[in-house]
Amino acid sequence: MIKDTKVSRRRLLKGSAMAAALAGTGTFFGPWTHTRVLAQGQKKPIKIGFTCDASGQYGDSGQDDLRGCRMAIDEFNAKGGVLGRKIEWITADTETNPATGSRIAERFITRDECGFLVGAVHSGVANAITQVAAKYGTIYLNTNSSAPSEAGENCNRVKFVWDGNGSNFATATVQAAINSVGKSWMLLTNDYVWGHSTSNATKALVEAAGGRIVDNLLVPQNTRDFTAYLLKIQQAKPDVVAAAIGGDDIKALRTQVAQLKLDGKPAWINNQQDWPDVWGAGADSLFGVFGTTWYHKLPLPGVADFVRKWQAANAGGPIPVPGNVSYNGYMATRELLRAIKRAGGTNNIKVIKELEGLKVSAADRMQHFDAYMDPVTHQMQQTIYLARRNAKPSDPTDLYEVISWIDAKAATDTAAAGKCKLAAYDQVPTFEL
Amino acid sequence: MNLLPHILNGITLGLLFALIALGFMLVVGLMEQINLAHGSLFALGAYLAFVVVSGRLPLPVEWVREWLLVPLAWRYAAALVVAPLLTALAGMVLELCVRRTYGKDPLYGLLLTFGAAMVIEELIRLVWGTRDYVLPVPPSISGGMIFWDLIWSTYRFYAAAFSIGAIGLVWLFIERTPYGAIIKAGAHDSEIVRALGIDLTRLRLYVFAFGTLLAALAGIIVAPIWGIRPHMGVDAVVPAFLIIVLGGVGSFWGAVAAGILVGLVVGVSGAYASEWSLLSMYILLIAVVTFRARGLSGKKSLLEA
Amino acid sequence: MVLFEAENLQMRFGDRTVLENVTLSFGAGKLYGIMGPNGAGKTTCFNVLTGRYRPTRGRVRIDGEDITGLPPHLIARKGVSRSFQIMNLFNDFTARDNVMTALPEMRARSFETRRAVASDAKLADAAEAVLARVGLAGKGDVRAKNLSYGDRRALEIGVALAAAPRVLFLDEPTSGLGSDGTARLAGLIGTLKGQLTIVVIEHDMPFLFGLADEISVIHWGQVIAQGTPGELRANDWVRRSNLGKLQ
Amino acid sequence: MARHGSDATQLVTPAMLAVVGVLASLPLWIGQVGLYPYIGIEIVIWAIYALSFNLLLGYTGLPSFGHGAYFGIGAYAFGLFQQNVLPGLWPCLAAAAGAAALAGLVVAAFISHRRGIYYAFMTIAFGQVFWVVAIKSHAITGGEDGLLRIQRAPADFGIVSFDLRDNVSLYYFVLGVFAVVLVALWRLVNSPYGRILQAVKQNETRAAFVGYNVWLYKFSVFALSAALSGLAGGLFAMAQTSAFPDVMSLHYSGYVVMMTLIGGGIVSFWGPVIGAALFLLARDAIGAVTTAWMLWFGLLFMLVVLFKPEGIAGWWQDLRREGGARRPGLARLRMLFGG
Repeated sequence: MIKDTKVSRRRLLKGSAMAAALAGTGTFFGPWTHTRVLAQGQKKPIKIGFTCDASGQYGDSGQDDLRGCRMAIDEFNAKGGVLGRKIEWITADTETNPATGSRIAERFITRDECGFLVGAVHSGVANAITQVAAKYGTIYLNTNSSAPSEAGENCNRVKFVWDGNGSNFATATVQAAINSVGKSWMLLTNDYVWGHSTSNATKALVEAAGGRIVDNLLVPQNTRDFTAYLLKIQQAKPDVVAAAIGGDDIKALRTQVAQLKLDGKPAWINNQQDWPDVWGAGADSLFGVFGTTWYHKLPLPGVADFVRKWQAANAGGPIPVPGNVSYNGYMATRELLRAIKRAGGTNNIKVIKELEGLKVSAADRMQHFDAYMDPVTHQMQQTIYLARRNAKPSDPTDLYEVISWIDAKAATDTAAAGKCKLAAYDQVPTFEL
Repeated sequence: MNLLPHILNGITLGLLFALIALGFMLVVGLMEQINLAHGSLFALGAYLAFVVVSGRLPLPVEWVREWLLVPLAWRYAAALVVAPLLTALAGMVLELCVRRTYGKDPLYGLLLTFGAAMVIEELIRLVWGTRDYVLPVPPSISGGMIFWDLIWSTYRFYAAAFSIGAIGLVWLFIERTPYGAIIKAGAHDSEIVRALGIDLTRLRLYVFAFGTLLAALAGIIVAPIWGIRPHMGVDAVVPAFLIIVLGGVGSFWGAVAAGILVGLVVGVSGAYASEWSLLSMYILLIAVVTFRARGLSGKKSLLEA
Repeated sequence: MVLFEAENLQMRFGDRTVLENVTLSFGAGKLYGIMGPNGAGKTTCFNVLTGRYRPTRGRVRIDGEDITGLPPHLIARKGVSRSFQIMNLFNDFTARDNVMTALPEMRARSFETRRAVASDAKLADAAEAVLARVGLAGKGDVRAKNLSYGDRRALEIGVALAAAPRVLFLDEPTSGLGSDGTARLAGLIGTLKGQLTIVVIEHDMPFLFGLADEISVIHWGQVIAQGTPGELRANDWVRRSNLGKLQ
Repeated sequence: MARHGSDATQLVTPAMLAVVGVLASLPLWIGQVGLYPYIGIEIVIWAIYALSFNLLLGYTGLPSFGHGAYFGIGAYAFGLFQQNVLPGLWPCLAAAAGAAALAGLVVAAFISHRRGIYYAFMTIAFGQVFWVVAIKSHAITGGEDGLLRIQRAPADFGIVSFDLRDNVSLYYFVLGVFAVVLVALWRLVNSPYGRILQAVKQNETRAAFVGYNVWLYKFSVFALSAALSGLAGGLFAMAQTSAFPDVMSLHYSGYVVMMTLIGGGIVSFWGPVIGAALFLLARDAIGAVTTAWMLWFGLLFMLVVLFKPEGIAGWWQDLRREGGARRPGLARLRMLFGG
């Protein structure tokens, strides 16, 4: 029910006097308020809305994200749910489109009575959903959008970010590459927020380590032909090309680099490779060094078991093994459900506080180091892996060779804390569903 | 920076654009019908080619295994024939719908094919999923070659040469064969065509199918560069439409010239102001059509009314 | 008194000369005919006179005022109206709305947005008057596209007439009509004669020779003969041509 | 599209009263039919947008296929004005309409002498230019992430002020704007100006030769339509508390065309309203069941274009024509929906 003691919510209520008069009732949040009150005392299911893309630039990743999220829910439901309550979920296509994301968030919260929203790949969509979620105080897990701004200037008290971000990956790669490859760098930047913030982070790190940026080529989103850029790169002859290209664009870039056999010199650093992007393209076009948060052949306890369960749940799907996107979705959803359990209910402020204090052991994360939620930026601080194409795969899914891993502390996005301003708890509308 | 490589790149890119626009132009020029599903049929062609080359055929397992033993070059060649023909069949089905709009405001044909584009794209998504595929090509036309001290993609030159060939053949077909003459007459005076005892309905069906076939062919040629994904159709139909408007409705060489011009502008702006390169073609169009009523060399057409 | 005149008009499209040294003058209140074979340049001549094309050389004047190269709507506002050989109506409008749209009263209020057209009875009355004048009384509520061919021809003239022109150009008003229809149109144009200056392009010689005060023959883009019907009957070219034999 | 009879002369028609009345009661029952107030806000805003779009497509016959640009410009202008100049609701809405009108004037100056396919593609090209500029100007518009943190400023009427932060009060506010737009547009399309727009649609040549400056009509109506689209965009920015570049994309520009046609904007004043409601409801309902909603809506759209290009309003008019004389109930409905 709504514990309507907080300033902002009360102001909202007062403001709608006109609506109340017209509607002739005391309530004007529509059916939503009624059902919330009615829910009191019953063992009503906990409902989660998955705001996953099914079409557009990140349709592929969004659906892989969803597979991981569902797996976590199935595991809890098999054990009887959380606090004796079943977990239900609903999803709709956010179309990699912020305006659609915004509408679907409104729908999930006000019509479908979801107390929690999960899922995002595109930072624009994530922000749109965050704004709606913040208005209602609904907790939102940004599973896979890795724009540094998500845990920086666009952070929010109700939003938690689960992927490593561009700055993390850049920190992990730059120093090593300057030492082993060379100091002359060229940047290839997808011309939108994630690309820009990632490239800016890379640039700062390269310059701090004594390297030099010879050029920064901005690539419009939806570029299908990279020849002009590749010609420029060949003419400039840098030691390293650091690419912050995402989604469908990276797939096209990869194919064209492979065709030209340009994947040897210069050395390529791809900030991050999402598994669904890699799987579609085929092994021989995987090039360069890149960051990730997880790999299905990590030699750690529990990984093989997790992969088996995932495969059982997603047999016949388009991707045969879980990758980092599905992993992030799974981990986020699992930790949310655990936090609800620890909080003893779905009161959003209590769950937020639980998530802010979250610490997960390495074994539990199936990563090399312990992880924790940064209470200041709401970003999961976790192991960052560097990988490249596996020259000697053990099976057709074994595309990566993990070459190193570093602890969260060594790859922290140090700028984020200064940019992120979380609202005070009493500024967040509170409720329990 | 040496500009020459970028000009060369622009021309090869332009030839690809012209190839993409070729089928669109045929249908616009000869039937005064804007086929916004052109891009989706282009995508369908690429998907079908992928199915043929990679052996994902709905056939018994042994047959598929046999088929995959055939050298890639042969499978690729087979795809170049089979996929466009199959797509042309889909095009014929679409024409059966589109023919209801003949004689009405051309807007209706445009809108109908807009709806068809949505439907085809969603069907592709349903059948093949949202993930993308790579069309394997024979080693003889992949890889790189070196000149001007730079590595160039062999495939792009193959694609450019293929485009030139296709453009030439279509031109010969229209200008030098009786079929072409009939097609042209069908466009400009349906009375005359009827008087000659030619079945106009069937003629339009075949012209539409031919346009679709060219769309599929373009899809197969472009697929190894762009990758195969459901919305590749939108990436193709907008430039195709733009090229036709820029070249002028009803002008074969206008469209070819417009294609190359667009390629040059995109290629060269990619070198100097890369972030604006996608916009450059629109600015080119605005600059030309503001001053020239029918693009570069368009003719009077129903589509202006 | 000369109301409308064209002086040494030349019209070229690319390297083709369609009109050469065409000089015409039309006096107030008279009816003029223009004849000549297909492709002679008659319609092009109208198009130049009414502003669709700008002549490559020469001058067009109305009432002494130079209107050469003005756009059609400005020429129309000087009191020049025209009909078209291929009918040009507002097909989805009713006959009354077709005529109403052309009324000078409507033009005067054309950027007005507050008052509804339908609330203005004066506009409707004026339109009815024009309809009655061209023999379409009682057909005001029929959509133009649903009128009979002959009625559409009459409406074509009605729309041109509604603009209250000083000079009315009619481009083959009987085109496509049978003999009954042609007679009806001839009657209609006959009733208009004397009320304003009318210039008619026609192939129907009895029609033209019966009505016109003066006829110009255009051939190969030039005026090759000019005169009253009587004078032209004696003209060599008219006699040699098929047109001549028809009379 | 000629509209005769008494309705055309009225300031407020029975149909308007009925539609606004039904919409006003919507918050009372929308929950019972499985919907939520926010969808009502989007429907009304898109209805304003589609009505202003139909001024071009349905009334003047101008295929503007990049119209999302003006909707988007309105949204950005609303947010930027609020964050940088004046926070009040009225100046922000004026800025939204004004900025879109300005953009419309510039574009119209380039395209008003063009027709048909050339006109259509010029509007697409300009739409793409605005869209790309919105994405590229990160510093001003927030790029792909959009312009965030736009406030739902209170509607201040001097004596009373209404807070619009909850969805129901914002709904009533946009409904009020919708009612004003309805009255204004109904006036406009039945005025001499509106009549000449329809004449231009049917025959540009004839309109010119009876003395109308066709260019000026095409030019002015484009700017007017852009201004109203911008107003709708400003409301949308309020609803979403953000402005995003995607509404300017070709896809979204296509949506408004689909809405207008499916509803029957070609033959009826009310077509765009019907279409906007149907489109958004179908998207919401089908989208909750399957992620392939575009497939079903695309098929529906094809069927409409094939078998009833006049859209739902056209189908309704036919039904009325056949049955109206016999059944008094239908005749009464005819009075409502005019024609």
